[in-house]
Amino acid sequence: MARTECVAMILAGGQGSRLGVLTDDLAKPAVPFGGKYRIIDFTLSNCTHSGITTVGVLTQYQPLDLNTYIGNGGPWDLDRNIGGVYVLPPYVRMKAGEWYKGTANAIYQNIPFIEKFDPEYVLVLSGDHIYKMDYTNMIRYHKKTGAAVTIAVMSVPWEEASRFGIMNTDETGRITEFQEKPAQPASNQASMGIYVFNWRDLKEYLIADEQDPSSDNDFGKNIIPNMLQNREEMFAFQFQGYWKDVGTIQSLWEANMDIIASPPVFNLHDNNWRIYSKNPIQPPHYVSSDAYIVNSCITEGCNIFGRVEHSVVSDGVTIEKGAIIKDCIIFPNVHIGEGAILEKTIVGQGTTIGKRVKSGIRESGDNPYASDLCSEGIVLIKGDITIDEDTEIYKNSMVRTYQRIGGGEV
Amino acid sequence: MARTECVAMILAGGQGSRLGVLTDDLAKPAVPFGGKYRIIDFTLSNCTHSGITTVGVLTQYQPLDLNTYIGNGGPWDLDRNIGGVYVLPPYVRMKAGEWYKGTANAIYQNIPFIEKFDPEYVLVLSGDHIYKMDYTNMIRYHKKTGAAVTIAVMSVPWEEASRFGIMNTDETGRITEFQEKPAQPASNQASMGIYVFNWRDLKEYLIADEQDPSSDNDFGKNIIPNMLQNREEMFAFQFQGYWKDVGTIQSLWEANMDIIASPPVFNLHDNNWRIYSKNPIQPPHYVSSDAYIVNSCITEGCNIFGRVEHSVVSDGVTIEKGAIIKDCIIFPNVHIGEGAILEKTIVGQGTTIGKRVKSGIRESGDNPYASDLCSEGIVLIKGDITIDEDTEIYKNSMVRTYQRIGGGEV
Amino acid sequence: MIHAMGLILSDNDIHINTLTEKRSVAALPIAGRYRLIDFILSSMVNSGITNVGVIPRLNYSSLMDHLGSGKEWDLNRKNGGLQILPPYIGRGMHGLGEGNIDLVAAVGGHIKRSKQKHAILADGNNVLNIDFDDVMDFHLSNHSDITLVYNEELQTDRALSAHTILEVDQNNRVTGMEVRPRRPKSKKVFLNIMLTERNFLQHLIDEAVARGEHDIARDILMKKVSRLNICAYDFKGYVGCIDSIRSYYDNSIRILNENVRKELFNPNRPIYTKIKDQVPTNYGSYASVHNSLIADGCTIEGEVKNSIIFRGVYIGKCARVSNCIVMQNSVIQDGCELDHVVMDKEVIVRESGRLIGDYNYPMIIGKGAVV
Amino acid sequence: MIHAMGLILSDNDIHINTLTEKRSVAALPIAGRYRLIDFILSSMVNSGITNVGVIPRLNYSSLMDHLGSGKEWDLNRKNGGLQILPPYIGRGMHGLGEGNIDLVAAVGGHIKRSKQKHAILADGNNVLNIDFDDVMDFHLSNHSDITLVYNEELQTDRALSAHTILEVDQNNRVTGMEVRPRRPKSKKVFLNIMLTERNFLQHLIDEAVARGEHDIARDILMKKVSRLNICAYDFKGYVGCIDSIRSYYDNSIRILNENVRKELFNPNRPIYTKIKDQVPTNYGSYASVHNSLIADGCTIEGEVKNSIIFRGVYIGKCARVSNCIVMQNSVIQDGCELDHVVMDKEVIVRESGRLIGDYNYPMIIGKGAVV
Repeated sequence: MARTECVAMILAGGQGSRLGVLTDDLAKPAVPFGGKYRIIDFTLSNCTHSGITTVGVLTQYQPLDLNTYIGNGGPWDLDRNIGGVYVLPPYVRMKAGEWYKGTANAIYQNIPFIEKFDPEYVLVLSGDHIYKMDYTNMIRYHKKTGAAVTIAVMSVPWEEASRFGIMNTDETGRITEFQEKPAQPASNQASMGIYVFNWRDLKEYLIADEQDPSSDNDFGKNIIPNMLQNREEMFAFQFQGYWKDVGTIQSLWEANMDIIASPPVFNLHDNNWRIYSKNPIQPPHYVSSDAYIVNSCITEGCNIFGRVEHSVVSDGVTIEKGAIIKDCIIFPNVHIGEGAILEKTIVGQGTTIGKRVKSGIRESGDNPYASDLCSEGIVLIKGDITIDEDTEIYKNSMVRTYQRIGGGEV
Repeated sequence: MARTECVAMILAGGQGSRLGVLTDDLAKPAVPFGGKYRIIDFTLSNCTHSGITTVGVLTQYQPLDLNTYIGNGGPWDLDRNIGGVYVLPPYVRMKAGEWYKGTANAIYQNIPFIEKFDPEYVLVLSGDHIYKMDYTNMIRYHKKTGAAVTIAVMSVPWEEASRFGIMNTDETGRITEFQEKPAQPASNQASMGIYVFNWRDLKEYLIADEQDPSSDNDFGKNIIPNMLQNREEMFAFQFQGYWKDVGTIQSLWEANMDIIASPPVFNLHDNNWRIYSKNPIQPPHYVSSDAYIVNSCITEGCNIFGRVEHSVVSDGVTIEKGAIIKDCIIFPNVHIGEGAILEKTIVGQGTTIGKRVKSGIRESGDNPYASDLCSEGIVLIKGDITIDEDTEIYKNSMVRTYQRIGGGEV
Repeated sequence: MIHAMGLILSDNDIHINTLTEKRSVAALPIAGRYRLIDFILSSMVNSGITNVGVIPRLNYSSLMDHLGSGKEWDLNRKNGGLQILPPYIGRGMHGLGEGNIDLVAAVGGHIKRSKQKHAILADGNNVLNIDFDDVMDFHLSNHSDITLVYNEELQTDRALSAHTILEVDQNNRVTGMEVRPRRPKSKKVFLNIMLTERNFLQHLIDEAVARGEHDIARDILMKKVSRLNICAYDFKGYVGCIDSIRSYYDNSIRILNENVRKELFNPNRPIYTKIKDQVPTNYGSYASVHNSLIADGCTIEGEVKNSIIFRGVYIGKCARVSNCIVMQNSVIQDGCELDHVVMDKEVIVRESGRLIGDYNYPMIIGKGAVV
Repeated sequence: MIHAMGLILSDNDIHINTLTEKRSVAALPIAGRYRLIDFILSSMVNSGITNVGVIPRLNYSSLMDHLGSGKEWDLNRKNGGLQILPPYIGRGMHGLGEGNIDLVAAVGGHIKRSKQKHAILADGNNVLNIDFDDVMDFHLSNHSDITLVYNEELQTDRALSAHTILEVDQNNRVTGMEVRPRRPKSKKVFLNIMLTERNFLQHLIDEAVARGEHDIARDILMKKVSRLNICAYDFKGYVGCIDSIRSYYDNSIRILNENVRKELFNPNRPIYTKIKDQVPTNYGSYASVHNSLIADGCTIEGEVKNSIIFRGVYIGKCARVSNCIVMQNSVIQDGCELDHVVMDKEVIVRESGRLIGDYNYPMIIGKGAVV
């Protein structure tokens, strides 16, 4: 059997608590995005298009959901005779189980998995980024420079640079310094959390790091600084294009809006780089004579009788007559009743919004659903609940369980 | 999506320590059997042929190996759009991980997995049994009797009955009593560890059992007795045919010999009930002009120059000129040197047997490899080691790591 | 879950203008993202059938491309699964035969090797969602030798006299059968879907071949009506029979009706089709869509009314598309006006182009045309 | 890992007795468990090619059955993967064409839609295990327009003058080329394997079609020798060319040679084939097997010598099989004597039957015969 040149390991994140109720029952990478995708579809599709067919997905929480979503890997063309895609939760070893202590520890715990494929390179990726990238270019660059590790970087606005891990490089692209969230950034080249390692080198560093009790076992905090200190050859690979970390409600909302901007900030209409997903088995969407839809994306299985403006509508959604949604993200199988008016609202999978419900329109000092996680007016409503008719939900709310709180007749 | 009528859960066993060095690096269900199979192939193939396409494999140890062996389930035709086969190790939940405390607890921990498929029935199976069985007959019987649980039983010789869980039934097949390894068995109907449960009933018993701190969380010791006590409808389903638990070295050896007996005690040449496996990608085996092969089975990729009598030879094995093997089981990719003589020896995967090695021929009071696990003259040699030329290994040995112990020139 | 094999005849002698020039009828695109064969094939799969043979006659490369390995129908199986059974073409040109008996006879080996007790033989040109479990229950409880499926409200272009009409007594037994009768004695139209035991099907075909016969309805069923217990199952659901450009157009537009859509797209019995990984459809600032079915992957900048828009279509600014069927990847550039047009795949209508057909004479634009 | 599409012509004009009456040459069973096409197809897959089109001409149902969805070659892919590209047969009988140019031209759309920079076009009738990475390196470093693969020790039945012979200068450039020359100027036999850029291949084919030409070697390559940089890659590995019953028999038996086997079945470049889930072969108490290749699923009770035994064959007690090729699922009952016999699939030789051919005239028994 031919050896596998490069294995990809996707760090599919911790509990994702900054996404609030969206990750109550769901691993972050499985959160819906862009009408018919899950967040992880982007990274998986990038792997497939880059010819990387052995992929491990490292996740702490709810591995079961992710396992059944990913299934045999077929939707991403990752149902392979050799390799394919594996969900790798931390499993019980000798006496007790261990959380993945940090990103580096997650890879460390899966050294036996990687060794099975005897790769030359390991591509370390993050499961909560939205972007399209051909990793082959980066791997080619890595081979050319002969580096121990190559780190993808992109230019960020100077004023935001202090929120990122910043790479300082010499004129050849060699990394000379790494600053994690620097107050005074020396450059605006931010690490995207995408690494190509020589597996042999990485393995050594992982083993050493594991033996250091003071380590956070994290790539950004430990592995990369240690390699820098040991003067390993480290290069930055310049990425140009759209890239977004969707770890917060705000950024998730923004990224969804980016695909319906005109012209789109992030264009998914690209036949050469399709984003694969487990497609819903639904007929085309129906748009009634009364409907009005502009600046939005709508997908299969929807029935639109109302008004949709600048919104992302997922599969199987019904929007009844007279309902208006604006700047919203509607997850799959939501039902929005007649006359409901929603603005800047994210509605979780399977939720029913009663008739004449209002959401995200007014502010209130006395908001029972107020949440620090929701700002900029965004409302987040959990999946699989019912919001009764005539309820009003104020801006900056997160509705986990709904209890009638006055405001209208049933 | 149509619901799944029946989900199969395969209890793939604990560490299998009675199989000695065979399970040092391998989960028991992944141990080779019959030349080109792994033990679990039999249960998985039974599921496929019975039309059961949603299968969970519950394993404590080495889930990774099993995971990569099972892959996308394709070899067993279990690469399904809905369902398919999943390896389910105990995973870390809130703060810490938990072993599967017992067979019942293993299913308990995976209630969310089963619920995803909303089944009517759950078929509980064991992953270390060698047999061919059409579960549809058993499920049909279960439906007909309207039982809460149906347990497959078979007649065993009376003298062995006290080694089994014995079911006593009335004339209609209703189970009236269950004795775990009774000293004075009242019948010779032994439980095969194959259960069909109504999922709703089983779930209740699992939840109740979990809350009982004194329980062993075991089907045989707890769930079944509890159900009997509550006077649930429980029926025995009579199985006729070959069935063998291969949990010990002795029984593993016997079961292998059963397939090469003449006429075979267990016939694998059955086009209507093929045993599926991940087939090796190897050419047909070559038999040289000097070779002699009788009463044996040989498979792809072998090169036979020596003498093979009454043995099972797995794929990719080379047996050099003048070597003699008799009553042996040779695992994949073993190389047996010129003039070596092996009797009743099980040779682990990838091991090299030097020239003129003798094994299993003589007894010795002073046997450095003597092992309680090996009786009846059987020798077990671990995989991926090298036995030097001219070594002699005595009967009833288990060789874990080989160190030269005199007995010939290099 | 029934234990039967399925056989789909993908190519009966129906020609639908240029739309079937290079594809079999069963491969005709319909309802925005499907091919005709998806309906009968999904019906079989949803009834638990795992062995389906598709018998093409000519021009089946688009059918092969559509069906692929059968993955989307979960029919990429080790035993059975989906198999395309091309006619045997020798170094001369035998094997295409003259009728459906010849086509079924040519796959006799496949039928013989199959293991299911029953066989369902069906044409591939009906839009319907039928539960074969019910048909099987009917077949067994009537101790039927052969069960024929009929419908009394067939949505078709052709007159009753163009079909095979059944006479059925109160015990569901077929008492008479006429192929293309001058004066139809009932409205019970045989849908060319039949269920029988597999061995018996093979026996009937063998016998007919030996007698040099060609047509199943005329040469087998009609002759056996009095000698066998042939029963008729009344399928009461929606059936659109595609047998002309008229019925293709009408049955397409009918899917805009909510009740028809609910019957065909029952979530418990989904219609599967080839997955194309299209993005959701984008609506621009001036989009205006009314009473239309829109598949994924489209960009809608203009107006669409009473139309079916397939995957990947582009409709430009100020374009007006009414009463049209626009197939996959066609491009309607800015300012075009289209009315009553059926447009095959990958057509381009250039800026401000006008194509106006009539309900009685929809305009057909062939695949890949640039207008 | 190379970035090229593969095209395999599965049906050149070679007829091998009754063995290819109902199957294309590429579907010929060989070496105990393979079909001829497995060698070139696996070679492509092992070089990282993920888009392979197989172009059949006639009788490709056994080829379709063998290749299935391409799963065994890991070619059941979303983009590209394995595709069988049947000739377009219109409602007349066009499309079969006259030569390989016509066949390749018929799949022009497929070539156009493919995305790889290069294309490898190969016949399907050679037994070999070739690393296309090396061919690509050669192609690039020679700045070749077209690279032809040749071999100087071709294992073939036919004389050199039956092949296409290349003249090659010291810079690897093809300076002359003759199709079936009376007096071959070299022993460099073109293996009908060529590599070029995909767009250029299509250009060459389009041009040839426009001129009404049919044969790639004669009408394209020979004419371009002086005008293009056509280079020749010397493949030094073993090549068995199957072009007659003689070469079929000889190249089969040659696989008993350890060196040939090692070259063909390199574990780093495995030859894939359809998986049949056969059990290991069982040897009985009186089995006696010498210098033979035995596939899985057999039961050997008798004697076998210098033979190739395919999957699922039964050899009865006291039967003696020498110098034979016995294909899948054949049954040699007790006491039979067979010498120099080539037996197609599913043959039954009844008890004590005797079939004795000669090395110079091996006896051929057709598929399914009962002797």
